Amino acid sequence: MSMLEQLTHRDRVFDFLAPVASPVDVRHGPILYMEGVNVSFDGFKAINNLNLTVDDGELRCIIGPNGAGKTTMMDIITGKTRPDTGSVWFGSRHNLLTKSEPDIASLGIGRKFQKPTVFEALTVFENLELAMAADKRILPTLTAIMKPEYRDRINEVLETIGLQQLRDRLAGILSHGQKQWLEIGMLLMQKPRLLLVDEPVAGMTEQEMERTAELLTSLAGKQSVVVVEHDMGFVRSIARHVTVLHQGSVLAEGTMDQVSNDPEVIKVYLGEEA
Amino acid sequence: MTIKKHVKLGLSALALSVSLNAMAAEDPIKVGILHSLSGTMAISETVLKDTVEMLIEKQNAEGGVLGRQLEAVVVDPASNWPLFAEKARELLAKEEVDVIFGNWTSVSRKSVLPVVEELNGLLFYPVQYEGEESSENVFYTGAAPNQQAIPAVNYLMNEIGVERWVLAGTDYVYPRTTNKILETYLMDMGVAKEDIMINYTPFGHSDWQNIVSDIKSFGSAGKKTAVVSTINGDANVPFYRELGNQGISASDIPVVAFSVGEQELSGIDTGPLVGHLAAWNYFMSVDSDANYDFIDQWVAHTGDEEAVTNDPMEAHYIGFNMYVEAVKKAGTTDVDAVKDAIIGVSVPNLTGGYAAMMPNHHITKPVLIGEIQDNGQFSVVWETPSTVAGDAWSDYLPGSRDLIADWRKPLFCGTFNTVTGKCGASAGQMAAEEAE
Amino acid sequence: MAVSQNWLLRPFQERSTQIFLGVLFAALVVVTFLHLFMPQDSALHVSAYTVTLLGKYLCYALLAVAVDLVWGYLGILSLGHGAFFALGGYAMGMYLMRQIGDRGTYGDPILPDFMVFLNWGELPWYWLGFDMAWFAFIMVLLAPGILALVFGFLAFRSRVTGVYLSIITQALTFALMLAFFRNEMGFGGNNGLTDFRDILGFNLRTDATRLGLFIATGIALAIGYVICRAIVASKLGRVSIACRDAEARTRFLGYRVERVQLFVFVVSAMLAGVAGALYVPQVGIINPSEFSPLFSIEIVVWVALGGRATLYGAVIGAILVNYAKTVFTGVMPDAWLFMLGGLFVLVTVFLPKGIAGLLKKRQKQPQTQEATA
Amino acid sequence: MSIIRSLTLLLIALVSLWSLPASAQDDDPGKALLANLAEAPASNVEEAINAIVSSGDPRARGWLEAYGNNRLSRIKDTGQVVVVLNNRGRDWEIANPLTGENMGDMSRRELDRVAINNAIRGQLEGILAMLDLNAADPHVREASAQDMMGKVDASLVEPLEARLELEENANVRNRIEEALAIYRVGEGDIEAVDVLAGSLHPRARAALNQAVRSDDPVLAKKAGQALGTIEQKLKLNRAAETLYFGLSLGSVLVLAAIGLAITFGVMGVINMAHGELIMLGAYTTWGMQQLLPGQPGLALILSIPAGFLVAATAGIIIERSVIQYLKGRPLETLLATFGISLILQQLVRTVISPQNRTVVTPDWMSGSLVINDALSLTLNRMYVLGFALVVFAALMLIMRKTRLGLEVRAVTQNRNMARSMGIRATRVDIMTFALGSGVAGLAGVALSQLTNVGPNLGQNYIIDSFMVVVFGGVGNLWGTLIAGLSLGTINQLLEPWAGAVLAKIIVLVFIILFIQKRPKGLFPQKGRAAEG
Repeated sequence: MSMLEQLTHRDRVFDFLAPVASPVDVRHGPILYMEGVNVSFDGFKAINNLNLTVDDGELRCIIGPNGAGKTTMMDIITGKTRPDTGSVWFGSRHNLLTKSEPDIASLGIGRKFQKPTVFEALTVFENLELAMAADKRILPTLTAIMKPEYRDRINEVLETIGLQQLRDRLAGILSHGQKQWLEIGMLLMQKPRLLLVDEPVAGMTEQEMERTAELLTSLAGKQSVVVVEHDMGFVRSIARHVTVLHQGSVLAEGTMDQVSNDPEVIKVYLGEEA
Repeated sequence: MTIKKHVKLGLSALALSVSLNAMAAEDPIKVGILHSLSGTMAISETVLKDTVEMLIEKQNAEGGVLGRQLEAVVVDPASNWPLFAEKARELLAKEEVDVIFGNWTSVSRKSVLPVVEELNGLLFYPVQYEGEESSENVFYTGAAPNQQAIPAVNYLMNEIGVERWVLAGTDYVYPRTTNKILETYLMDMGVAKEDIMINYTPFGHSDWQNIVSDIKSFGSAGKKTAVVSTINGDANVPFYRELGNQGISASDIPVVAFSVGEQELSGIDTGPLVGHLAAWNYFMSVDSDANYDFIDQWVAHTGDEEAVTNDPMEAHYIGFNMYVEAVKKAGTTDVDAVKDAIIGVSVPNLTGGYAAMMPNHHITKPVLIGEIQDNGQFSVVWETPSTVAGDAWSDYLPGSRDLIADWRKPLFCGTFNTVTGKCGASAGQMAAEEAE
Repeated sequence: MAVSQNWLLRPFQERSTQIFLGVLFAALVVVTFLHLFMPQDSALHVSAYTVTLLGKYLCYALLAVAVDLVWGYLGILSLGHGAFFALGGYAMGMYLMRQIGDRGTYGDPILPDFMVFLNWGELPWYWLGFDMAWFAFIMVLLAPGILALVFGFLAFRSRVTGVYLSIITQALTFALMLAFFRNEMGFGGNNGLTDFRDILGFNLRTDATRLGLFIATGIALAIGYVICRAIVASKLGRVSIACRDAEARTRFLGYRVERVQLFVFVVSAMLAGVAGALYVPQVGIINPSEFSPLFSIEIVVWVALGGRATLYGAVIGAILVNYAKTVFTGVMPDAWLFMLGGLFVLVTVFLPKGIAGLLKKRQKQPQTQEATA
Repeated sequence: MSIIRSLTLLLIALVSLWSLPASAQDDDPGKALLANLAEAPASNVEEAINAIVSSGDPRARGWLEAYGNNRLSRIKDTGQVVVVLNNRGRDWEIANPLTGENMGDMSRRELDRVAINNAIRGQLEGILAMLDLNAADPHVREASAQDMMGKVDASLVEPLEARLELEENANVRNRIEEALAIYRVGEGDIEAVDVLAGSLHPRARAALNQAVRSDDPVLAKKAGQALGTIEQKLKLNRAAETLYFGLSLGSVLVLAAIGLAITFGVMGVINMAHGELIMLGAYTTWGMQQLLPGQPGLALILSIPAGFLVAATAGIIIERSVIQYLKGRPLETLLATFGISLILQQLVRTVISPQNRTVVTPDWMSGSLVINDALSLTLNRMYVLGFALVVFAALMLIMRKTRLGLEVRAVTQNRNMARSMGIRATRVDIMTFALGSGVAGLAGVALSQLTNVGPNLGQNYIIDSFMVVVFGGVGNLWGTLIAGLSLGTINQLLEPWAGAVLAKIIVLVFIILFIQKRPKGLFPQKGRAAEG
């Protein structure tokens, strides 16, 4: 059925006609475009007619109470969850709904999970090596060798995330904050066009938070960054543009000041706390 | 072991006058027992191990053989077929046993066969089997199809007037071959093809509802119907239960089984089965003094008043005594000498007659048909007027019709083709050539 | 440490592999020497019986290595590897059956004995070609390989993982066991294939052939070990571990997890097939009980005992358990299942990393000191 | 056994009642009659039986019954004919058939059984049935008339017709008429075909089938038509029967799997020793029957709590000694419990016996519920089906309505959270595992009525159990129920045309493919927790 729908949609390019790893085309607008997206689990509407656009090079913060659908939204973008209806486009060329997770990742969307997920049985260095942008098919991976330029690149990132000392230790022994950093480092290795960062500062100290804020803002411009965060202080320190999600759809959008004065938003947040 | 051998060498060098027998008295005769004590076959085979141990004990109490004591070497092939071959090799090559009593399933025998032939051992195989085999090194003390299946069918046909046949079996080689033989035999006797129903089930089949219901409707076609069952071991209990529950009594559709003995019945409530049949060469209920003595001995050995005996136990009893006689006759435990000596040896069986070893390494047996009783025993309702000699190669299979086995010189062949007058290159023949 | 650029040569630079290969080849040489040159009644003589027994252990060891590759490094607990082992065995068995030629009981030049007496008119199509050694040897790899490919493709594509995967691998081998038990299948039913004579023109019933097979198995184990090591030491090996520990994360890094799984699974199945093919001529029989789910579980237990995700641990586990089995079934046949069962329980509870874990713990201490220094 | 035994006892009671003039034994005509029977060569047995029947001796029935049950023996030395009361073991308890006096034990060696075979037994049954036709209870009469079907011969026609005249009960009349008609169709009577036209009794069908082959074209045609209508009815019955078979097999699968659905599905323990827990339940039934000889029914009922307790205790021991140390390592529980299963099997082999044990089916569970002549539902399976449903309902109740159920669900969903709320997770683990194991024990009690009770019992069900749980969806009891029943039904539907082996293979392949389609089974657990 859905096949048929796809074929009859005039505004879609057939998948097989689209160049496989074509660069993201942002000449005609945003880098991420979501429209009319709906998802429900067992009758519970997790995402309800969500519309969202993110511009190229933008740093966007997404906030919202628990159960607002933030993580589900990321799942949709990265291909983990398929929406019931709606469309999700990466640039103007790639329909994300037809692609698998690895495809989406190779298109240039990187994701950091809410719970830091690193490969604990591998060393810090190896974690970054696996994340590195490279030919990720089977045989090339099997015969891959560690070229000096790769090593340099990994070392560079190690320095950025401050884990040079621990490069040969197993990721499993890292502290929570260090894991967060490692995961951000893995994102950097991927050289994505769009970074999806889910609660990057949970469990970080004040200092670490500052550095994270610094890093994320420095990335913006070259890459687009979407940050989901609970910590209002942190959001305030980095945000230029904020979207508030509530019950699966956008409640408000604007600068931090605009949003925090929005009566609806106040109601939702205060109502939550009351 | 090596030290023993050195001592042996030294002794024989020193005292040439000492007779071989006296010297050998130092060493017991080693009897290998190759029966599964664990795994699925343990249920049947454990008692056979105990039987051989009992026979050895008794023989030793009577002074052993040739003045030498017998010693059991027990190994556990764990119902694992490759392990059977390995253990056989262990017995022959490492333990250097003089004879092996063992195996139950056909596949285990097939697995062991090349080893026994290669290492020139002696194997006594105590279970009824499909025939189509005769090895220089194996003695088949269980029934061949012509000692069980065919007389049973004759009984049903002539005494009960059965005209319609269900051949039900577990899907492995013994039922397949037996049913093939029976099918040919029945058709030779003028039974129409549509009056024969053949059904195979997997090992341990436990849900018989459909099949029993099929048998029931097959049996309502107006002709006297009987089931010839080659259903193996474990699957029998649920099969008989289902028969009983679906109300099929022995007077409606009798079932004659070739693999159900006292041992199997001891796991079944036989109340509803009274009158169903089994064909064997021995029943525990046989009225003979040899049998009563054997049962007394067995009860004493196991310490279990309820212990039952069965046909393969009798086969070991016969096989063991034949071996003892053959060793006495040959005056040595040397394998080739015993092989030569054993042909023609005749020992009492437990049914009041004698069993003789034929040149094809099968023995003569009476065929008994028994009805199941409510006490888990069979009562004999019919028996062959005289003993029947086991036929290694069936007359009812196309490939083997012309084959005979005769391990006496000069023929000395397990697959002699009476039409071409040549000896097929069987395994035993090859081994013999190599040995020479 | 200069890491070799060639992925296949990399293992030879690892100390563990060097030790493993050293020990293995030393064992091969010693056994061969003791078998050939020691007099029969010397205490040091290794009999043909022992050689075959050792050959069997080595087959099991290779099988265990194959299982460890998928379980240890990929996190796929296959309870159906016995199926691949048995398929390899059957491919070899079919070749050996055809080699019997007209020396069978019925003297039929083409049909194996069991077909003759069950009245098969002609050779079924899937038996064609097995009279040629090269074809049979290719099938040893292809038969399990294709099964693994099809099964793995379906399973990994639909992301069947964890316990579910384990259970359906069990269903696979169980279904195959039932199928091969059927006499209509044309694989000899319960009796399987047996009574083999020659392999590549060598008489299987001579000690020289046995020794040859033992050495061949040792070499196959060495090659299999090196292949597995090479995969594990490559970037693909690290991706496998990544799949094992965090499948979703690996996907978001752009790796096609299902293809990684499929590749490793197929390699492992082929290795299992080779192990089966070498096993059959040494034990002299192949029968559907090799498909039994219990056997497959037992393989996993060897690996667990030896130590998961080490490869050499799998070898140690396989040899140890089977040696114990040989000893106990001889020494105390009534009690050996208690020993075996008790061993499994004790190892899983008290030695979660297996024997290899014990070895490693010893090594680790100096290493960590180095690292901190 | 018990039927026969009670019959024998009854017989002895009757015998002693009737044989008042016991003093004059030597002149007792019974003695000669019995001796005649015992010594008759095979060809004269019938005559000897007839002599007994026509003697009009009130003890005749008892003698014939004893004879039919293989209980008549001759003392070798004296030639005296005796009734064997207990024929187990080497010494048999015997009694005097003339006086009913117990003569104590006698060695088997001294006794010679009076031979009987199926042919004679068939005749005896006919004679006994004939005697029963005069019984007061119409059910007995009906049963005996039914026994007569197909056994009527020329000599019985007249007495039967006479009986028919007297008979008032319609059911009994119908039966007698059918029995007579079967005989008459055999004799070529065309009218009699009409009587049989509606009958579903296999003997009636057998008679018609024979008539179809008869030389008389009219008879053959009519019989053919009658058969046609019967076949139509049979088809329907056959379908109902297959459905019943399917549900019955399904209920066995459900019973075997439901305990696993708890230990594996809810707790995540891959319990390979599950089959052995079932086995323990079955052995408990056997043990109970040994403790209460002669009362298999009571023993069976007592086995239900006992089997539960034994298996649950074993479960607790397993949980405490092994599984608690393997928290969060589900695949390793597989290995450890596999070891436990080996130990338990060998334990039973060593302690009890490697042989199967006899578990007696109580009278009220044997036989079948007769819907009509073509459709009868076997009672033991019906009880098992009902038992499975009851166990399932009880489990649902425990999981849904009790505090334990709530705690179990809480602990499985979020262990730490549950702990912090004051639930003692360790205790819940023990209880859950004990519950799952206990239910396995219950399955064993039920299975003891269907299959072998032996050391391998568990192995035969473990794989099927896992398939059912996985097919239904791990952690979902309803899923297990639906999966078990549907797999059973599919299997039985396939069996008639695919054969037993192929049907099983097809079901397995079906499960494999189904799991590809729905990787989490029929009823997957949804939501975030399930992703874990």
